[in-house]
Amino acid sequence: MEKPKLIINGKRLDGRDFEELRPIKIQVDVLKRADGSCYLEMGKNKIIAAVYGPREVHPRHLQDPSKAVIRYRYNMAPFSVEERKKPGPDRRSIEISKVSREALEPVIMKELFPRSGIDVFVEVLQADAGTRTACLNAASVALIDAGVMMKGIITSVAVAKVDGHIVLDPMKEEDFYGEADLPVAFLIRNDKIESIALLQMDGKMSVDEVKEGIKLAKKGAMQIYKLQREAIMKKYMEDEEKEEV
Amino acid sequence: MEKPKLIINGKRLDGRDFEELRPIKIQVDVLKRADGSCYLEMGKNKIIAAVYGPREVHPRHLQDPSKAVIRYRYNMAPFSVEERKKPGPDRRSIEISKVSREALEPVIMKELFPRSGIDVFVEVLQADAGTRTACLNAASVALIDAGVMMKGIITSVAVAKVDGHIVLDPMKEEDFYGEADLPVAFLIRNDKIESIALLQMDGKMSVDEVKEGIKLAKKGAMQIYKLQREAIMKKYMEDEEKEEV
Amino acid sequence: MEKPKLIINGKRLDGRDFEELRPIKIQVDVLKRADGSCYLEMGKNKIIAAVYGPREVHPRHLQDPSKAVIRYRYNMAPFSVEERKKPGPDRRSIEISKVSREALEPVIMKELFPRSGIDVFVEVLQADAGTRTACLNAASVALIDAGVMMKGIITSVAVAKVDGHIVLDPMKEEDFYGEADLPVAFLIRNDKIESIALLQMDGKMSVDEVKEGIKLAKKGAMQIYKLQREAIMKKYMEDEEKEEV
Amino acid sequence: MSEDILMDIKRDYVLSKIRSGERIDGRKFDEFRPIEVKTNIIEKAEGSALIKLGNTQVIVGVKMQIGEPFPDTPDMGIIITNAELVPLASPTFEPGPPDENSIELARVVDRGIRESEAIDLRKLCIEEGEKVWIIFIDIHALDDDGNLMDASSIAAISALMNTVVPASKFEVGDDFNLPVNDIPISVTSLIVDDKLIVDPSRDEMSVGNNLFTITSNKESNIVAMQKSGSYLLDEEKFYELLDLSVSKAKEIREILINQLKGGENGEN
Amino acid sequence: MSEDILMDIKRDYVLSKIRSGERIDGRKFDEFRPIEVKTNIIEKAEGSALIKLGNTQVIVGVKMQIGEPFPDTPDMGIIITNAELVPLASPTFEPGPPDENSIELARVVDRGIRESEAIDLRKLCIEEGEKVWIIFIDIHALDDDGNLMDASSIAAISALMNTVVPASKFEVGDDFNLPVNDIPISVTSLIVDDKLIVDPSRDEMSVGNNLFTITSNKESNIVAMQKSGSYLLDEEKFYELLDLSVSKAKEIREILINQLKGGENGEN
Amino acid sequence: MSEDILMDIKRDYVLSKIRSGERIDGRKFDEFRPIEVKTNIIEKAEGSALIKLGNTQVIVGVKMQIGEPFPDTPDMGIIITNAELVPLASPTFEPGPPDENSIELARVVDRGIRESEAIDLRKLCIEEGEKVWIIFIDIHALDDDGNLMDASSIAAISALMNTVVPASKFEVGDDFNLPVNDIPISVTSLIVDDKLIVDPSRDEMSVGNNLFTITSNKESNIVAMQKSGSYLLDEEKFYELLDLSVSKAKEIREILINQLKGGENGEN
Repeated sequence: MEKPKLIINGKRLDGRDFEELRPIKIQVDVLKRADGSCYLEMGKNKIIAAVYGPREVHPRHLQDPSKAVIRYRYNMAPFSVEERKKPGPDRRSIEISKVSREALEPVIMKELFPRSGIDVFVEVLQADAGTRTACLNAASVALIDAGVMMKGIITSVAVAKVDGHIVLDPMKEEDFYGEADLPVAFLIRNDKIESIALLQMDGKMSVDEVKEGIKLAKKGAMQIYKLQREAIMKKYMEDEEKEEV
Repeated sequence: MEKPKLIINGKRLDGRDFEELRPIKIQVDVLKRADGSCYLEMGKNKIIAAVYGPREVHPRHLQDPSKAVIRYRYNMAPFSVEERKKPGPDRRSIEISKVSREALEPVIMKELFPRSGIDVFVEVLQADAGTRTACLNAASVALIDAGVMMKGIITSVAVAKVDGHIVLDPMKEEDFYGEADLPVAFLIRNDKIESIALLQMDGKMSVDEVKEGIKLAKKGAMQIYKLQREAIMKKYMEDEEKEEV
Repeated sequence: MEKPKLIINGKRLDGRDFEELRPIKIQVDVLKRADGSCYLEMGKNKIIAAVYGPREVHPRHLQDPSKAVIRYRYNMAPFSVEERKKPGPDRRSIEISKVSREALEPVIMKELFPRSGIDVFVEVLQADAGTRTACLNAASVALIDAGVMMKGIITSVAVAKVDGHIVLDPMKEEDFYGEADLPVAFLIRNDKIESIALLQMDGKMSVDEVKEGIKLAKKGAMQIYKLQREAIMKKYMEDEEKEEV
Repeated sequence: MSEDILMDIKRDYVLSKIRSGERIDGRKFDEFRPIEVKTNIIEKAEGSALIKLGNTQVIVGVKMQIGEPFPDTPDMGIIITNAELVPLASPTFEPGPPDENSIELARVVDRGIRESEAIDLRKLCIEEGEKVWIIFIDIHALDDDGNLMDASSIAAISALMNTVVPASKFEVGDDFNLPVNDIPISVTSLIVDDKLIVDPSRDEMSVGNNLFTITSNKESNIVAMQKSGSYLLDEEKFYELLDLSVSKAKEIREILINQLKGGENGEN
Repeated sequence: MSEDILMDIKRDYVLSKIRSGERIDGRKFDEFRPIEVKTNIIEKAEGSALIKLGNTQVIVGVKMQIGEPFPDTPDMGIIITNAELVPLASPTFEPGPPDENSIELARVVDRGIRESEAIDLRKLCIEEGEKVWIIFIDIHALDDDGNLMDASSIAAISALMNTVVPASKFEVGDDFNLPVNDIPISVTSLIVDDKLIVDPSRDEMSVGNNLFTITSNKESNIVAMQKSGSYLLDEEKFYELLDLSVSKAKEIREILINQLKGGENGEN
Repeated sequence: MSEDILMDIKRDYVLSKIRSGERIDGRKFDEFRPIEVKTNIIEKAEGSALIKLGNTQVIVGVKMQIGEPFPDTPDMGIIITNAELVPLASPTFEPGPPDENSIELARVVDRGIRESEAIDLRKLCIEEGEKVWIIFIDIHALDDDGNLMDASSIAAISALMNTVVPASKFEVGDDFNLPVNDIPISVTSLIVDDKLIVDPSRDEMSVGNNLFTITSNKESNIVAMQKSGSYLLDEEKFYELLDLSVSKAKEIREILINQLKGGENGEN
């Protein structure tokens, strides 16, 4: 497979500028059974996230007497990718679930819910690069929808190095043929990026390029953060309206 | 594979009439370790059933404080079919085990044995269509042999639509090439069919054909019921004789 | 594959006499985390054994209120054999783990540690016939290193029938092409072989050849026993020296 | 404990309503919840559908691959149906391999499609005995507010009706629409005392799991049946179920056809 | 608790009997329970046998398939032996994948057959390096009243001796009888103090699991041995076991040959 | 209970040391433990290395097999990296299939090798689209005294640098040294308050699992990064980590090259 040119006339294959996100759509409270939920599209990625809890943990020996136990399950639907994926967790999903859980754990106020469990389940209905970041964005909104107390909101986006350029939010071709992929998640509090909650990278980048990438990711995250807030506000306002009626 | 003619001169391939069962052989109390057991042949099907319990349930969190927990395990021996079957439960056995357990659960007087377990294990030693019905017949006798209190006896048989005719107790060729298969199990009490405990169907039948099938199944079930009773009585009488000696 | 001649001019393919062991190297206390450990080479076999315990057993229902529970896990590294072995236990490792555990259980003074567990983990880093005996020799030393009280020491070696001769400690070619393989483990107490702790055999041998084999194995075991003792003494003396400093 | 008490109260409420001829959500005994189907929502799948049956949501994706036929049907394509009751969809679902409930769900949906001969499997033979199309029907539960069975059946046939066989991608000819000849519709009822309640919601199922599913085809033939749940069923009640299910299936089939026609113009 | 007490009483009774030179069922120390073998009871299998050893019952089915040989034995058929200790056979067996006991059982039976060269595997080569017969020996325990090991060994060799290789079905020539050259017989003893008790029953095994199995062939060569159980064995006692096992094996082999001859005339 | 108290005391001790600018074993914050590498210790593997990083010990074996390439890279060899955290290596490791920690370990090591293009995979193509070399890198932990990640990375690249492709054994030409073009070095740091502690020991990790791994290649490009552990990281601290990791990697690469040169003369 010959590597195609990924940047043509200063534009990316899907017409985006280097610092441009893919279209994002966020809907809150899309599931009835879950305590909180969110549907999110980020380019062709289609993600649904549900939160259950705080609730009792079974069996009991898995409980933590000092705080809530967080589970995070990233799962791909068999039909979400070009070639049908065998159902069930593979090594990639297990790693993604681990680093995603570790991004949320220090943000959720676990100490408020001793002996209980908070479960975050995220299903990738369609995948097109950047699923782990899209999932975290959805999970974060679902957690707020569930009323789980958090120190802020987690917002996540990837940057990539593509034909020598640092670009925001790579789509599939850029992920596959690009020189490097750097997904990152931030804790945002009071409209300000406070710290890094997830960071992975594979590919090849200089130290300066990494630093440039982080700056670009921060820009992207702030935009996503606004959309997350809007989606939550919209639902909140709808609820208010209903109550008034 | 060309579909063969299944009805020739008003007779079935094995010479049976439409409303005729295959030869049935039932033996009670064939195993020493089990609390109750039964060996049953129905045509070429060879089935052995064992009942253990009421007995303690481990681990304890599986106990039900208000009634006995029923397990039913339908299992095919690797050598029971033309092509060797990989040992262990497959999706088909898991479904059969579920619907069979659900046929027995409302009949067993579970409330008499709180916190205990009653296990019904059925092994298909040779399979030739209708194993799930043959297994339930054997299981039912084994339960009685084990002295488990029941509201009646479960008797099961399939009917099929074959070359346009509704026939009783289909054998392998009829099951494979026929138009429809309808296994059903009845609760029989005081020599009377009281209700339906299991019913599944796949194939194609009109509503009237289904109704006709149920009537035929009832006829077949009453015959099987008599053989179940006989087998139990025979064993009971032998036990009596022994005691007299 | 043509069977090669295994005995040439009264010598074995690697130049050994019939009653000669392969070179053995034993090192005690090679791991920091384990409570006891041993590295052992026996010909090309490279074995590492670790002992953990007596320690608490989880979950609790696996505890035995009257004695320690012994686990033994024989495991081959994927790179230990010619063709890469899939990680995880196969049927062969499960059987070897069972008979090895059963060799150690009557020797470990389990009654001294009620409710606790003693775990013996043995990794085959390189395999070249006789791994189960080499592993038991290493495990035995690791148990002593861990300070687990035992009635004596377990020493193990195989004999084989090769081109009509009974030989000690067969290597790979002899194991593969030879007529029979007879691994055995002895309990040695007060410098004397007291009894048989493990014995398996496959191949073809007369009763007299088996008896001859056992006698030969005893000779081999006494030599190995001396090396086990030496290795333990060496470590003990080093510890003494350290303390004096 | 308090949860158990809540469950008891809910069950009593549902029961008393039903006994007085009503359902807690105001539906008639033989009334389905509103059905809403969106097709082709997963571009990467060869066919897909998202169904809402009241609050119950299921998505089905269809993927097509080329493989070897079964030795006893060398000239026929293969259907493989799988259901994942992912823990996202219900507080009672646990991660792990399919349990008896998801296996039963997949197998009953599969039988409806297979036995109605909805798919012309002979048209999915590429090279007899060598190469046929394999249809993977993956049922993915999203929100289990009761009656996943019928929701899954409807989603599955909807996805199949919108499936394009990607022949050009595999270089075995031109793409074509999956040949779908029938629309099997399953109707699941809850049996409460001597009442039959179609399309039970999760709250209604608090009174018990006494379910019966009957799938019929466009000619009102029965193609699949499944008693599901630990209960005994009266013979006459079963005949009632048969008639009820066939007549409801007709109605649902009409609704579905209308929805899918409407859906042809766009994603929503 | 009361069950434990019962077990203790049983164990004490068995022990006191043995110490006074008797067995609870009246057998001599070196006496097997009655053996009854029925062959060809599973028509769908290429070979089969049901054995009763006292109340212990085991069924073995043999299935033949065609497959690739192992690279290091390109001209030899393949034996695969598997044992299922299904929960039907004993209150102590649990459903699930084979545990260490069923693996040991299958492997010791397998070694007896393999190492005695009972089957002429070279005659099972169809095309060197390409196609050979695979023999699946499936041991299915039905009633475990002690000594499943010997019951399984006898059932396995009996089934093999009655196996017809279905060459015509696979279109590789005419059917032929599986070439069986030897009858390996395993003898399992229970070691109690310094006593050797052959063919222990389940009740006798309440005194402990100190078992030893020795399999010998028709020329009284040893072909497989297995110490099984957590105990220490005296060297002299082992030599006693050797002699005892070889002589008992001869006896059992005679009984088996006679039974199988008798069985040729009919199923029973 | 008393174990928990011991853990608390240890943690407090480690913390107080670090806060006063010291480490419990006397190292500087940016100091690795002594590294010792032995290669070619497993003759049956195509390449192998045992590393000691302080008391942490890891062995890596490389096996080469021939297989089919992935469809999207028909002219490239394949790397498969697997890590077994066997229970021998730590009281906290349990037998069983790989858990999230061993999967993460294997995948991060794999990424370092893969993304640095240390192995020239095109030279491992035997026949385009048909046959390529598969490299199995098996990481086997022996003693986990902290920082298995860096120990495994070093062991893996050391084993690869000493791997001979066994072409003659598979009859596809002459044996040749695996073409290794780079030496990726991972540097793992523990973040404690605002301090960065490289190569943390197990005792140091009692203060928490706040780890960050940065792998760089010989040109000091970053090839893999992984935040591991439930914590939040300051952006500035991350930039510090970048610079620290690159400069430490250079140092370790020198040490490793020297050790491997020394090792060429003999096993030890």
